[in-house]
Amino acid sequence: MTEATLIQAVNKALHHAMKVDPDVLCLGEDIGVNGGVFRATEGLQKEFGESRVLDTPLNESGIVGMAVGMALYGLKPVAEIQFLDFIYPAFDQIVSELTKFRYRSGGQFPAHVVIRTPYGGGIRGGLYHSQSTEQLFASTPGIKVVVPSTPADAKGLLLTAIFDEDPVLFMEPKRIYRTATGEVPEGDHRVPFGKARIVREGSDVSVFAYGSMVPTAFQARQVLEKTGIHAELVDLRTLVPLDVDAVVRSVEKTGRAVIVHEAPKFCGFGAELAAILAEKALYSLKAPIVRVTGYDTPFPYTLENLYLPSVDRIGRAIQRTVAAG
Amino acid sequence: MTEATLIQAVNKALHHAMKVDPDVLCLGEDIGVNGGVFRATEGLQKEFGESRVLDTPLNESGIVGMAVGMALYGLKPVAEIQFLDFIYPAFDQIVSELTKFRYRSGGQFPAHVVIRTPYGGGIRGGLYHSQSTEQLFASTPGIKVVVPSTPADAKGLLLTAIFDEDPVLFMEPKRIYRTATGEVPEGDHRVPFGKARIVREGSDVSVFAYGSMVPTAFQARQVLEKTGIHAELVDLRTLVPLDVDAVVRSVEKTGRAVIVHEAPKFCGFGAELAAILAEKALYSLKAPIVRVTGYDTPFPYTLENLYLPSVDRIGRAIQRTVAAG
Amino acid sequence: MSAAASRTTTDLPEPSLPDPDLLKVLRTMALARAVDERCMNLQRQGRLGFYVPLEGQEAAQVGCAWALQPGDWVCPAYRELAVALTRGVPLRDILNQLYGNSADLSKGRQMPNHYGFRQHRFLSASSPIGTQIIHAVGLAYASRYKGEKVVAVPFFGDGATSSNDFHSGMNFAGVYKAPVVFFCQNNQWAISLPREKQTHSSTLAIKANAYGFPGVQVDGNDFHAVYRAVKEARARAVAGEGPTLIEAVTYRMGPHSTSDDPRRYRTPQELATWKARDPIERLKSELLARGVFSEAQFESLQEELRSMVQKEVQEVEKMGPPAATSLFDDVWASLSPNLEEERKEFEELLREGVIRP
Amino acid sequence: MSAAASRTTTDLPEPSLPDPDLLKVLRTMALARAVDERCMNLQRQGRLGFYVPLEGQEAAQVGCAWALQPGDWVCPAYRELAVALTRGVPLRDILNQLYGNSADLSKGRQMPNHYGFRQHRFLSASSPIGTQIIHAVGLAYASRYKGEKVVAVPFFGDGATSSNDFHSGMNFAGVYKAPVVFFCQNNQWAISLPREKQTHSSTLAIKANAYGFPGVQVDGNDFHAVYRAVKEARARAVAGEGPTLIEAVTYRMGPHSTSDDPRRYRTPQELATWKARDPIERLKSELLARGVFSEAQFESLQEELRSMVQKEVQEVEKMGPPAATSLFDDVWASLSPNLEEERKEFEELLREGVIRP
Ligand SMILES: Cc1ncc(C[n+]2csc(CCOP(=O)(O)OP(=O)(O)O)c2C)c(N)n1
Ligand SMILES: Cc1ncc(C[n+]2csc(CCOP(=O)(O)OP(=O)(O)O)c2C)c(N)n1
Ligand SMILES: [Mg+2]
Ligand SMILES: [Mg+2]
Repeated sequence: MTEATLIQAVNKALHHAMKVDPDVLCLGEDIGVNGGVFRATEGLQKEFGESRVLDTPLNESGIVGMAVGMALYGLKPVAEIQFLDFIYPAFDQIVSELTKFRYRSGGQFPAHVVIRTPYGGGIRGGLYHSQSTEQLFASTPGIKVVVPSTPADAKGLLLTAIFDEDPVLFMEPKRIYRTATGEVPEGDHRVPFGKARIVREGSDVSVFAYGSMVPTAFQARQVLEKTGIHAELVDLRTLVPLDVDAVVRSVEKTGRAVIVHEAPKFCGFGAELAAILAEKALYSLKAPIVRVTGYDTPFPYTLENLYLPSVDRIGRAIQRTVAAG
Repeated sequence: MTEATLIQAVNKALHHAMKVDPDVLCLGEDIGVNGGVFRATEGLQKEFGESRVLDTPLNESGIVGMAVGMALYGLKPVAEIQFLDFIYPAFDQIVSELTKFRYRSGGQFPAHVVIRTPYGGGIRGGLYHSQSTEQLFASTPGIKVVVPSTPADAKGLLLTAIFDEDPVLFMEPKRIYRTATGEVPEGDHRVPFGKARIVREGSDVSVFAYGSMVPTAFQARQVLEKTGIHAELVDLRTLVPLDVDAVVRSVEKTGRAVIVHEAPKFCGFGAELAAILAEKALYSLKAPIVRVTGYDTPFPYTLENLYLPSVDRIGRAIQRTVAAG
Repeated sequence: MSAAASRTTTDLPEPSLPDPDLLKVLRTMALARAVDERCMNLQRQGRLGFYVPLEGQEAAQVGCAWALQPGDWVCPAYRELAVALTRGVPLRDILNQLYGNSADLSKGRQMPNHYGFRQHRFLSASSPIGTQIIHAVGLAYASRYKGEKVVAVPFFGDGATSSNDFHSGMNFAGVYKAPVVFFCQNNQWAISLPREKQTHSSTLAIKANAYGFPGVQVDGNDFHAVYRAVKEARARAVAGEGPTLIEAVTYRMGPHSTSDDPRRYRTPQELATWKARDPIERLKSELLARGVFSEAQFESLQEELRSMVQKEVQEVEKMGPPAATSLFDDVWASLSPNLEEERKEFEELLREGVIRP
Repeated sequence: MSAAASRTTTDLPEPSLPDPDLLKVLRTMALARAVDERCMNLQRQGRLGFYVPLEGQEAAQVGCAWALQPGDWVCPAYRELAVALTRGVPLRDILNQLYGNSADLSKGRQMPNHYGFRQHRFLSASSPIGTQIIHAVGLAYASRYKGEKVVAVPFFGDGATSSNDFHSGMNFAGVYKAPVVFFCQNNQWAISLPREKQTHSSTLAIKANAYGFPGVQVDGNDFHAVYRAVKEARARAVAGEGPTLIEAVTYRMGPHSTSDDPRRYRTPQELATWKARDPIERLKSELLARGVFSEAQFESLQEELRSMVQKEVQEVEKMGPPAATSLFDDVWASLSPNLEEERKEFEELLREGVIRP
């Protein structure tokens, strides 16, 4: 165990995977000499060489497409997309190729690629360095969607991703890259997919969050605890596969649900959570399901703090939900 | 009024718009001499010339990007994407450019483009000629998403789209291109956005559908009517803007909801409808909200009839929902 | 003296292969033609859902595939029937895919012609144009990384040169000196768009300039020319000298697919011009001229192939569709909890007769 | 005789413009430099969130923009400060955008440097690389369609030549003979990736071959060379002769942005080599050599510009942020019912103090 930040944990996972398995390669823009614009790949090229840590030309379709080719061979490529906002040139390769190769070939050609990418707001990155668009990927069958919120999970989930057999989108909450710190197990630490983490138990309301919204929702929960509201905070960890049991069980217990994410509300991931509850836990629900999310607009620059779900905004929603029924 | 098929109605709308407004241009693959692979643009190049009906090279990013440029100038381009399945190379131009130009420029540079594209299954098109991925667009602020289900709506909604000021994705249900027939008003027929159509009133359950699922759901409804179940069938017509009032009002009346779409269930558009109801009509709900959708897999070829929501499958879901509570 | 009259053996092309091999080449081309003809008919009779013919492109495809080694990777588009045959893919496997039946290696998941054969390093085709081009770069890179001396060959059309992944594939291959042979069949049309409206470049081969490696234009209806060009490009690639773009100039004699009507956009004259350059006729007359075999032998070969195809089709048509629940396989390496639930519900619907296979 | 010793007026470049104009050119370049220096400092002091410097690229940018007409469309990336200044965009408007304040024409929606000025036909920049290249083709096509004799000019870097939209933009422009001047500033780096790892082509200009129109490489630190090349390309374009690709070879003297540390990936030697080719020094010494003005005059010009920038910054820093509810504007032409509801809730949160601007 050593103390590390979330970004250091990512680096540790990559380092470990490359060390134990020569079939693990990294590719992406500025990941080599520069170590990645956030330094996630710091030191890797020096240690493992240019043939295993590839600085690529500026083309995301190329990055993912080449990774697909490597994976079809049988390698385990880890592609970095510099910001989630820049993944769209690769969208065709992801939704038409990566997620469909195994299916369309009747299982003959699995393509296991991990795509790592920083996402989310709170760093004054404006329209194109702040977006959360997990719903685009979670709604596409064939790719797992993983969002860690702690350093230990970042390492454990990334190692699980790299040694999984399916494509994985690994979304890194850049806003807490350096503020989230904690103990990280050494070596081959794995955190299984599809198991949510109950951050704190509670009896009055279930709060569902993931990634950088977990610490924010946690603060809101802690503030309310003092007022006698006991919220159960659930960190989903993996959106696909989703721990449906944990979600349903929690609401069966509390009877209320508040869903938090940075992405816009309309058709966001929170909609699926609400739909699952409206199907599987309807009779447990005492109050309307509330979503605290980014607004249904593009991401702003100057006013980003007004846009993002804040401790106060989440707190108010929890209070109201508990008061509602 | 003349009788027409849905595809003919599309053609009529394009023809009318081009005739009354020289700023309307069409561009896309095989839309000129060939009149489009489904013949939606039949005759247009002959009548309006090559400078207004452009056969483009094989690049969807180019098609949409060029249309954006034309729109920034002030023209009203109508881009055709041959199949929705081939829109992904243009995804970056849509989600990063088209939908964000007005916002990011503080209103200085609106870009009004209509993207027409056939979508959906039922034509034995397999994995890449059958998909329904409306959720990808509906979850992106800045683009309206329109799905007609009748010839009159196809014409009326397309004309509204072309003379609207915002970007529009116009999804054409190719499965019923030629089977949906009906009276189509002549001339400048417009159908407003954001107004759902109550296909049939009913008191026992609300069925929400759009596009090619409307006739299927209608059949299911009709069959059940004979058994004494009165389902209210709501054709959403436009997913963005969504007629939230109509959705909520219907469920307040019936107390039950069945949502139908071809797209996979997980994070599909149905999730948003369920979430809206779980927030705004929770206390009216007598039974869990049920979604009848494509399965959470890629679209198959041989087995497509087992994959797509059928009259029987929808009927069973309605029955069960009514029986449930 | 007319050209025809002057024809002597010395005017014949320098054969690229010994005659017994050329006979095999011709047989493969004729087999592809026989399958093509049969399938076009089956589709018209409503027995096959859809078909993409390759008529006219046999020399390009067989010429290229003949120059490859078993370890090389083929990254096809949807028109590469003759490539699959040259690779030794059993006709039965191909037909099973066309029918999407229970024996289809791809489990009936894709439209006809979108086959894939792992055993032959023949990738599973997708419809989106151009995407396989960059996969080839990844495969080539990976193979070299693992010490294999092989190449990857993306097959694509003139239309595909406009695609995004043509650009990224060519550029990445240039940068990494990846052992790739980019094989473009310029068949003059991308559905209804003629080559000259697809791009304003003088040739397609010249596009290699933009990426810093050689581009070669060859007569795609001349088996020897194609074979030699690919062989040379392959040798360069495995020697570490980098990729090559080959433009094989040929012609799509049939419609784009059975859904297409080319009379809407091209002239009978154009068709006639290219008919006169038929690649099978060309190799055949060369072999006839050299006396390697006779017209009668060729006719009986055709007969043999046609009846073989006929028999195979009969066998294949006996197969039923894939099992209903196979719908849920291969989305993931193993069934997800989510799909497990959906599958359970599906099985219930099957039992109830709500869903009928 | 050394090169330096041989320098006489006859060795000076043939001026592309009369001296009074060249003085204005130099002034614009110096102004851009002054803004650049000031903004880098403001960012270090924490007064500005982020900044993208253009130091070293002034001749390329001013040279290109000087050759354009007011009706021409500029489709910038994020580094085109000197282009905006040449177009006559008021410095105040630029600074307002950098600060994202209430006077920002873009309403504080974007990171610094991503400005847009409708009045100057200067498109609103986005971060995704290369996307503006194809917009230029649409603008050029539309302008010609409406009978305007103008061109559209996408500005982009060496890195952007790898993007999908470079490929589609170049290809579409070639096919439609669109009046576009593709202006690539090859500043040798794409963040940490050097030009030679971006693409294996010998030059970037040669990429025009792939699309059937001319590509020209010019010394991007030589104002005259750039100005002449763009002027000629513009003339060709409006005469209906089609597009041109211009590669201006220059250098990014500063970091990629204030978030970048170039010492991680490039050498001081390289920097020194290019420092010696400073485009402002170059034009200045030419004008000094011709006796058009004196070193002292240049120094007082710099003084004047710096204090002007200083004053403007002071004014701009007085402005507050945009109104909180402006968050909801401009998503749609008019507020959607959905956003109306969200805005109402937002206003309630503002009133309750849950959200604090
Ligand atoms: C991304 C994408 N856009 C459009 C299509 C529709 N489409 C199918 S084939 C084709 C033309 C392809 O032409 P070419 O690359 O020359 O290959 P050919 O069919 O001539 O062999 C088009 C436009 C597609 N399959 N994928
Ligand atoms: C699609 C996309 N991918 C990645 C990035 C991150 N990024 C920003 S600038 C840049 C390098 C651009 O290099 P170049 O085109 O040469 O322009 P320069 O910055 O040198 O002016 C990269 C990779 C981006 N903005 N957009
Ligand atoms: Mg072709
Ligand atoms: Mg650069």
